[in-house]
Amino acid sequence: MMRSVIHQLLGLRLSGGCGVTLTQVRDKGHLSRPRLRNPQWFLRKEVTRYDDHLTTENKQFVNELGGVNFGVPAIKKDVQENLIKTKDAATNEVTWTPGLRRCGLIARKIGQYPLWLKNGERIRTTLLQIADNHVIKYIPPEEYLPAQPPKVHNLKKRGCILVGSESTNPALLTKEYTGIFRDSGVGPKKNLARFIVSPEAELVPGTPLNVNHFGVGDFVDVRGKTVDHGFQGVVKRHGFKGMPASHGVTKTHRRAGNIGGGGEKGRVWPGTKMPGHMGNRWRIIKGLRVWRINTKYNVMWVQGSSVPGPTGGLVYIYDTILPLRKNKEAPPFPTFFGELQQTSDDVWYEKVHDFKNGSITYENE
Amino acid sequence: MNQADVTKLMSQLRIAVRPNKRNLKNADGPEGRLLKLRKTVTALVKHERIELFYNRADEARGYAELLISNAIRHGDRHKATMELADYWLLEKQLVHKLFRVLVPRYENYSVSYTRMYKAPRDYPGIYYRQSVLELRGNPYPSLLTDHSQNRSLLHNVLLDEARKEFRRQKLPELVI
Amino acid sequence: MALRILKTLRPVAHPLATTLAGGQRQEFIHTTPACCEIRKLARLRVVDNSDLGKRAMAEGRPPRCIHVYNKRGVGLIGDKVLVAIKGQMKKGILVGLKQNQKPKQPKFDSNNLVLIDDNGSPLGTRIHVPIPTILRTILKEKTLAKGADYTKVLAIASRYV
Amino acid sequence: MNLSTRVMLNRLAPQCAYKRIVTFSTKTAEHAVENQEESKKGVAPAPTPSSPAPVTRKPIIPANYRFVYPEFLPDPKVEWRNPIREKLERLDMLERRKQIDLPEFYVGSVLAVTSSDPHAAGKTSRFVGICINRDRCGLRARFVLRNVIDHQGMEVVYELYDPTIQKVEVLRLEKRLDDSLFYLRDALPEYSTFDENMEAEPLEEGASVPVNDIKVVLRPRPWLERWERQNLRGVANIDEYLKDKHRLSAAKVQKPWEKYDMMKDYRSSIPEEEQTEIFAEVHTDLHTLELQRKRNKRKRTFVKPKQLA
Repeated sequence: MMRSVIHQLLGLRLSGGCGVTLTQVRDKGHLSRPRLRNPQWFLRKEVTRYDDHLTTENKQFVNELGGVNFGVPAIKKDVQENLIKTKDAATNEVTWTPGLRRCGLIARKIGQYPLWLKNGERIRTTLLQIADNHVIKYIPPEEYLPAQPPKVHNLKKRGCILVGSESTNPALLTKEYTGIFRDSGVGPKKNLARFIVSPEAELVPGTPLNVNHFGVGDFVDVRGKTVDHGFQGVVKRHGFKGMPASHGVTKTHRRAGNIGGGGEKGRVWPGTKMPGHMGNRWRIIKGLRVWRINTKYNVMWVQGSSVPGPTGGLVYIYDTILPLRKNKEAPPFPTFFGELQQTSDDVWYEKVHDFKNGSITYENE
Repeated sequence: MNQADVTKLMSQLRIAVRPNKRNLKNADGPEGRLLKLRKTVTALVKHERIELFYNRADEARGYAELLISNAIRHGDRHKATMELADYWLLEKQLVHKLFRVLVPRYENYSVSYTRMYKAPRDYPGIYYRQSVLELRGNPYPSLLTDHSQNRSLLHNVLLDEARKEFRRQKLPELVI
Repeated sequence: MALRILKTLRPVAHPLATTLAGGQRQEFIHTTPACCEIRKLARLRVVDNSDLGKRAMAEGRPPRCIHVYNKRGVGLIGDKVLVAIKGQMKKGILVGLKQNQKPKQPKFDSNNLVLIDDNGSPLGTRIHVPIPTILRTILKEKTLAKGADYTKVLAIASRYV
Repeated sequence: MNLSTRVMLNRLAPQCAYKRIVTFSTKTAEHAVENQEESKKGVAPAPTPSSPAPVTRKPIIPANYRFVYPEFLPDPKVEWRNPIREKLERLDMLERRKQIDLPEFYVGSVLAVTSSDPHAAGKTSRFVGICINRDRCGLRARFVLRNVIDHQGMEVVYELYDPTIQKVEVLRLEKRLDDSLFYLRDALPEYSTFDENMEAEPLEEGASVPVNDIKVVLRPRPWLERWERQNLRGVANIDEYLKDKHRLSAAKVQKPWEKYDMMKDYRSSIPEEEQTEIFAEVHTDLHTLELQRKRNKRKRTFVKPKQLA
């Protein structure tokens, strides 16, 4: 919290060169702020969903009018042809180099189930469904000046792509929100996300992104909000051992115990593990391998069951930044433009056992 | 990912079911909770419209719906259903009402058997959410203003015109 | 299911036990089932035909594990343990555990032990109880790692499951 | 009951924080698939949920499908339910079932499982035993086999859809009085001793699965679990080792009201409409597999000549 206060002070971009005197924020006022609660008789504003009493034909008419623009792929009819950047029509054909950063995807974590490797080993996989992603906008590097700049390497030389997923009925959205999608040729979307990309990986608004953006066997980073556990104690939040349940221990079994040293260290160090809100924080899991891809339902199987967030939660998938697991050969750059083949057989990584093959046997060596 | 219980077969409820139950803090524990809900279900079947706190109404609604759907599925010759009805309806004449009045009423319903509204919180009184729980097809006057005549509302009139205009434009395309 | 009930050892004052054991010596009757996890003072069952083990089991004084040679302190299948048996300290290898195992690996109703001496050669000549096949790889790996030859235990096994 | 006029008539559908799960249909969610197909045909994608393509007449599902294939029903926990993940899992299960024949078996049937084992000498290992438990669902479905070999009781957990399993044979198809037979661990060894090379007992074609109402004799205490509290039906001498204090504490723990707790049953099971939908989806494949199995079985029994005494 204190860091963000300083950031805001630094972030004040005053016109002209006049220097900004940095005022040191000393006290942690935000910790001792009184928790105000309304008196019991206070009438809270009731949130009512106004039913505007449309007749059924009118309701169908409004949905039908709006329907032209939503539903997958939510692309306005007249804008579709010239928007989708087909492979050959790409003007500046850019070859991929290892340093380039590609666009990411928005996915839903729809569940987990086990797969088996060819050597009989059982692995846990998480299913991520990429629900009709479309590029909404591309902001070149010089125009991209976010209020809170994300912690990304050499941000100055990188543009930003706005991606939207899961198109919705525009009748349910506010005018301002649907305004974002007006010039992108894409119907309004439920979720939006920004991906910092290098300028060569620019994408025209309206290009659909699907699961073939990542190849099978590649490594991805998955970012999401962890499951919200609410206010938790130290035993659950930090894995403290707590104290014994008997042998004369009075009134402290799951408490934190000692929180600091003596003498000049007789204070509470910043970062001391204490009870507090657990979960609902952004976390990123790096280097998960993609074991299998299903193009019909746009689903990818990702290694492990540690993808942050509950089932049905939203996650963002990026190419991995781990040096050893980065893409060696060229991925579909800037994204996969071919036609999504609708056959329902999946693309498996060669190490994974496809259920269509026979049982696994071992040869006597 | 444990195994679903296959011994019991129930028909789908047409209401939104909360993922886990409410404990309705009760001195005698789960048995006291069920007794409290039995009284609510009995009152609901007896009076067909009751006003009470939201949590208790929502829990009782699930049980009432299941009781009626079991009564419809199995009829009154089924031993287990009779035990259920006997347990859940404290006043025994309501068991006859359940099988003679409610079952024929809801036999070929495709919607939920009960309806629940949010009543306003009384002020200045206890601030808990109030609700009205009622059986469908009850004899009382409806709680909602009827909107059958909303065709004459302004936005409906305008939308009608817009629709006709839109159809007129679309007509040549359909014809070609 | 893994009931870790503390082992209570009560000298017998119970008429039933004396008739059961039939001996006039002091008898021990255990009021808890075999432990589901091998740690210190866990009772084990010797399954080879070494005379030391046979005599210990016959007397109703099973060997007790006093140390587990792994960093965890909980014995898994194929681990070497130090046991106190008839007043002596002997080493042994766990060949069957009551602990829940991974799929396809058998779990047993008793914690079975094969007595070995220091350089890994078993005291008995035959194991009269089936042992899991995964022991073949585990003991081979241990032999390479530790240098002492544990594969002799595999040689005296009568049956693999 | 005078309803005071204070009831403001703000018409609100039953407001619940939870999405109105009216029919949790396993048809894939509209926005994922239907539209892609429709977009391919270039039709304006106005997904009218009410009139999907005319569904061919639903095949009639045998009533016992939910007992024979319990793992096809997903976990009823609402937070984990997702139609697409379940559909993909079912497709994988069907693919796997096409490779090896997973027969119909229940808790209490005697099975022989041959699985490929990298540690064994002949790279495969065969285990015969009575199935004492069957749990979990989907690709995680497991069952436990128990047998006593050389006077040593042992149990092995197998995963039904593990690709290293070569063959599963049902040597004796029968049911028992209880759902799980964990008390065999505390019973006399002869109740869980089954000979390795025991012959498969053929069951005539249309007969229903026999229920073996054997009553097992338990060993004296100490037991592994408090069997007296689980009101088991397949145990003979449970009272022999019970003292009054055990009966009192068992009585104190009983929950007679749970018999009437309908919502608890509803939340732990899959409703009938969903079950018929799920089984309608997999019925055609499972039916062909069953016919195939019957053909193989008939061929097999004919080939082996019986040695006449």
